[in-house]
Amino acid sequence: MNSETSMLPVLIVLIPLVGGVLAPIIGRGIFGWLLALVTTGAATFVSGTLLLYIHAQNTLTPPFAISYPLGGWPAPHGIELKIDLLSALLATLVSGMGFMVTLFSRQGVDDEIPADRRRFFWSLWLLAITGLLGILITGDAFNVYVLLEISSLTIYGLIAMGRQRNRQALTAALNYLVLGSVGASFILIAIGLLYAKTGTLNMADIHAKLLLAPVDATVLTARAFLLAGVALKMALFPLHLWMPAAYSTAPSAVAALLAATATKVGIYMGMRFIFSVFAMSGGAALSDANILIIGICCGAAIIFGSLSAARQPSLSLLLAYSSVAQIGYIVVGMTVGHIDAMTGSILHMVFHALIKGGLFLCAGILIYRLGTTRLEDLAGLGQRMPWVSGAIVVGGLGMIGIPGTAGFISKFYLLKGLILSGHPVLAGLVLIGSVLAAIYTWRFVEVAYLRPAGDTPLRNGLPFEKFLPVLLLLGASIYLGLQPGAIIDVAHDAAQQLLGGSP
Amino acid sequence: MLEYVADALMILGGFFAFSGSLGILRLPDFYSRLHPSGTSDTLGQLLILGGLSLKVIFDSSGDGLSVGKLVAISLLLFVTTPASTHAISRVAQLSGLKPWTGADSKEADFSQKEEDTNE
Amino acid sequence: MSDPVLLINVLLLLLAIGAALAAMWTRDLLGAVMLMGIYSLLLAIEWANLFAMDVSYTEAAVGAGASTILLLTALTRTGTREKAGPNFHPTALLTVLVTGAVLIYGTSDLPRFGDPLAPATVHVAPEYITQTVGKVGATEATENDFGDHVPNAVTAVLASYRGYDTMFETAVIFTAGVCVIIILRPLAGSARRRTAGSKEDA
Amino acid sequence: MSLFETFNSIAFVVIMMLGLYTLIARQNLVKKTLGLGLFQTGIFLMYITLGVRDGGVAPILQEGAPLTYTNPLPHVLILTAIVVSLSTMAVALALIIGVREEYGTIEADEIATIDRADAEEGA
Amino acid sequence: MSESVVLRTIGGMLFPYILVYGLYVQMHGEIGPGGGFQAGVLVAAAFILHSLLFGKELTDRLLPTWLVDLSMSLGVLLYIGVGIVGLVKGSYFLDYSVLDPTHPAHAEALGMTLVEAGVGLTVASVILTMVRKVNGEPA
Repeated sequence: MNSETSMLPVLIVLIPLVGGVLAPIIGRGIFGWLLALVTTGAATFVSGTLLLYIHAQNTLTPPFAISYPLGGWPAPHGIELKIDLLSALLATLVSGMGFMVTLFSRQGVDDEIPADRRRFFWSLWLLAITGLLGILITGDAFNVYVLLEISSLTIYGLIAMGRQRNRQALTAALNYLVLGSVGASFILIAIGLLYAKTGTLNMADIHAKLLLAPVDATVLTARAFLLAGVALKMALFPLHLWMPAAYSTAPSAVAALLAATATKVGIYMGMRFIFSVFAMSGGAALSDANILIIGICCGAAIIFGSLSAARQPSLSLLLAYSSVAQIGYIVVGMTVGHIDAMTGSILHMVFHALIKGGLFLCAGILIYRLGTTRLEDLAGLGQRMPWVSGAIVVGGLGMIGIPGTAGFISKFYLLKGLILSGHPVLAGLVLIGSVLAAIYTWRFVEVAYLRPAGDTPLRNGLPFEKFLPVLLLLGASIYLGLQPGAIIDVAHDAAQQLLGGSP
Repeated sequence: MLEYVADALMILGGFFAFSGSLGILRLPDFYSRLHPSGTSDTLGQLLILGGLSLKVIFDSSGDGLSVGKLVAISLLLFVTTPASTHAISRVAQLSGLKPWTGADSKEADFSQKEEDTNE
Repeated sequence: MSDPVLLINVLLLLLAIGAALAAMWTRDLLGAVMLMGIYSLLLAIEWANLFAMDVSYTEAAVGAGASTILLLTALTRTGTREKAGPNFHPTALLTVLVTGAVLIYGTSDLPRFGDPLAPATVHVAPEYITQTVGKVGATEATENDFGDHVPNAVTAVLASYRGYDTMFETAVIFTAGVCVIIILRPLAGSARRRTAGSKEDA
Repeated sequence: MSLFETFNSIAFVVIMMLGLYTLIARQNLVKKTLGLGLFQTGIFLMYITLGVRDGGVAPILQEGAPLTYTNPLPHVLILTAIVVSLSTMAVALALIIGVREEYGTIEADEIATIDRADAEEGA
Repeated sequence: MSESVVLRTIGGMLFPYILVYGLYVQMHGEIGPGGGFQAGVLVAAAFILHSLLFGKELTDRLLPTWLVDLSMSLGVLLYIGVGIVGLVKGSYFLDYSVLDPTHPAHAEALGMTLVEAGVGLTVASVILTMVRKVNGEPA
């Protein structure tokens, strides 16, 4: 790596961190938004550059990953940043989504956050992105815990800001706080047990030591606690209870940011720990019993999430429950440890972030213009707000996985991987999930296009700067669905790197 | 010789601390329980610290800094323990807790928690 | 066992568990907070007993000091009485028993208490104590990373070897401060509540 | 003897489970927060126990003396974790005060009842 | 504000000593137990005691809210700033040895003192802010 790019890894977190700390000082008025826009934009640029660089290097000399020793201390003693293709891809995704949602949210924040607190809002906003990006690029197990707590604390605060609109935001934030802290504590226990067994906190070093040591009760317990903690964080089915309330009561910009990034980072943690730390000798990162349990959870997530989504009274809740189902797809793909399924999983993470982010932004526009996302109040939306409802339908089609949309590509890879690895039941569940997705998308279509227009007054016009991010995100999902070559290439290589630890 | 003086001081301090705790348990009401916690404990702490500083002085590895620290701690405790006892009893009085006069007893129920702030 | 560390260890832990049990049992929140303060103080002594001086210091300052102050201040705004209710909760008991059993199972293969050959003692820690790690790309290894300027190994690890963690630890406490400001500021105006559509997602 | 040496493992599990039980079983939000704090201190005990070494003294290096020292790394990690635990508690308390302002109660079951009533009213 | 003469006298007497002790813990962190975090809590405790004894108004005049808010950020910025010096001088982030190229070991100690000062500043102001806000004081 040449000298110009050598400081890029740490800049990914440093830029939003400095922005977040500066925001309370200089973030008054419009400057907070500008600061957030500039820092997320810069972070996107940096991580995008790294992604291109790593991808190029990886095709030359696979597997390629950047290691950055912080403070100049070598790896097991100091903390090391470790960026491989998956980290870079998701860092680009998270910072890019952060940029898009920031672009969207100037008026939304003006609308939903009192003026004297906006500079602190932007501070939390940027610190949340910092924490999420930090988790993606660190190579140290304990550092993951610290960064996880930064992102969690900021997210509790951000969700609680929804109190202006709905007092349930406070209880939602508190529930999330309790469950999230328990989850983080479980992760802390797992890290402690691993440390007791290996004497190190560096992920690569832990992995190397675990390969030498016999698998004993401590390691198994560590894995169980880690999976439980991560499942709480990523809202996998029986532990998803905090999520719908949090997503539907948070300020619209926050909901979009969370849906697009926070759970993805939870899933990344799962992938990283399972495949880069725990992968035992012989390639099987998870035992058959693990796969069975997680498979049941994912199947239940897909069925339950989709069915619940079809019964929700408002678009925000519908989208939140649909996220529960989508997380099921992503996790089921990563669990089986097959290269195609993993590719599908990574692709689905990216596509779902784009689509669900776009859809939550649409919900934000509805709140901005109608003041509500209740489905009854959306009657006849197709005539009243043709652009927005059109966008929602496009996003819904993407979630179903109609050929031509991005969702099709990722589901195709998921199905291929699941069948090739001998899990036809799980593949069947993915197909059923698509049908159910069609049902809840149809609910919106029916309300918006087949019912007479309601009389809820429209408050504002359609602001271009709000609709631009929606267009960009959903446009990107369509574009990637039609021209998927490059992204499949990256995802495939990333999956190979992730699984490559155990040949 | 001074070794034994130090030990004797610490044992005496332990005795005062113990009798203070016993007093907290056995005395009838809130205000009388403040006596052992305020006075007896202070004395016990001072004696133990004094014994410790004697030990440090006549121990070969002892140095002036440790003695200085022990003296500083003693001074601090000497000032703060009575002050906190004062604060507690004052608040109790302001919040309307009547002293026990022997007539009917059961009014000092919540006192148990209050003493603990003295620690 | 003749080792006084172990004996005091057991005594202190028993006292601490007793304090914790009382704090969890009582329905008086003020009393519970006070008992938690005592519990923290006992833990602080326990950390000192296990030679974790910095942790002991922090526990005394934070657990017994700062968090007790915060809790007491908060109680003035939330009320100090807990509603009476059943103490027995079958779901909770089941969860706790399962989690506890898994944890006990997990600790069965841990290295012995105080084992000088435990991985945690032999792998990375010795270089922290001798303070000889050597920077990446340094031309020659120095005798001692800090030239004997930093005898406290905990501070050395905290601020230098793992300085990145500590930077984010500072950021965490900063975040908490901002969160408290943003959540607790007096709300603007009287129009804050129940504007149009406020119940939509109920 | 063996009990003395495994006592810490049992004690930390007991403390953690005590906290977890309170967290789930009690309805009062402040009490839940206390339970969460207790749960986290159990983990601290586990970490500090990992650092103990026979005959080791506090990791404050003394010149000349060939001492064995306890492992400083768990101490560092727990310092960080204590800060995190304080931060979590502060945010939780802020949220609880907000809940008290909005709902007039801090009992989780009563809040759930109010929310359900709100939902029916809104539906 | 406390009415009691005893408490105000003793508290007023202790206040400067608590501050000095906090600074001692801050500075002494590399030699003995202690460091920025503990010192921050102590300093915050001193000011909380001050406001309990002499009233919020006086403490607010001593430490206005804007100043506390500012130092919250400044502490973290100091930490990051020390790290960025390493980056700017062509080494790694948080590499303190570049602070004094002629004597790297000395520079490490200097860097640690600086970052600990940042930690102390942030912790003190955040804890003070938390208690003020939880106590219901306006920003």
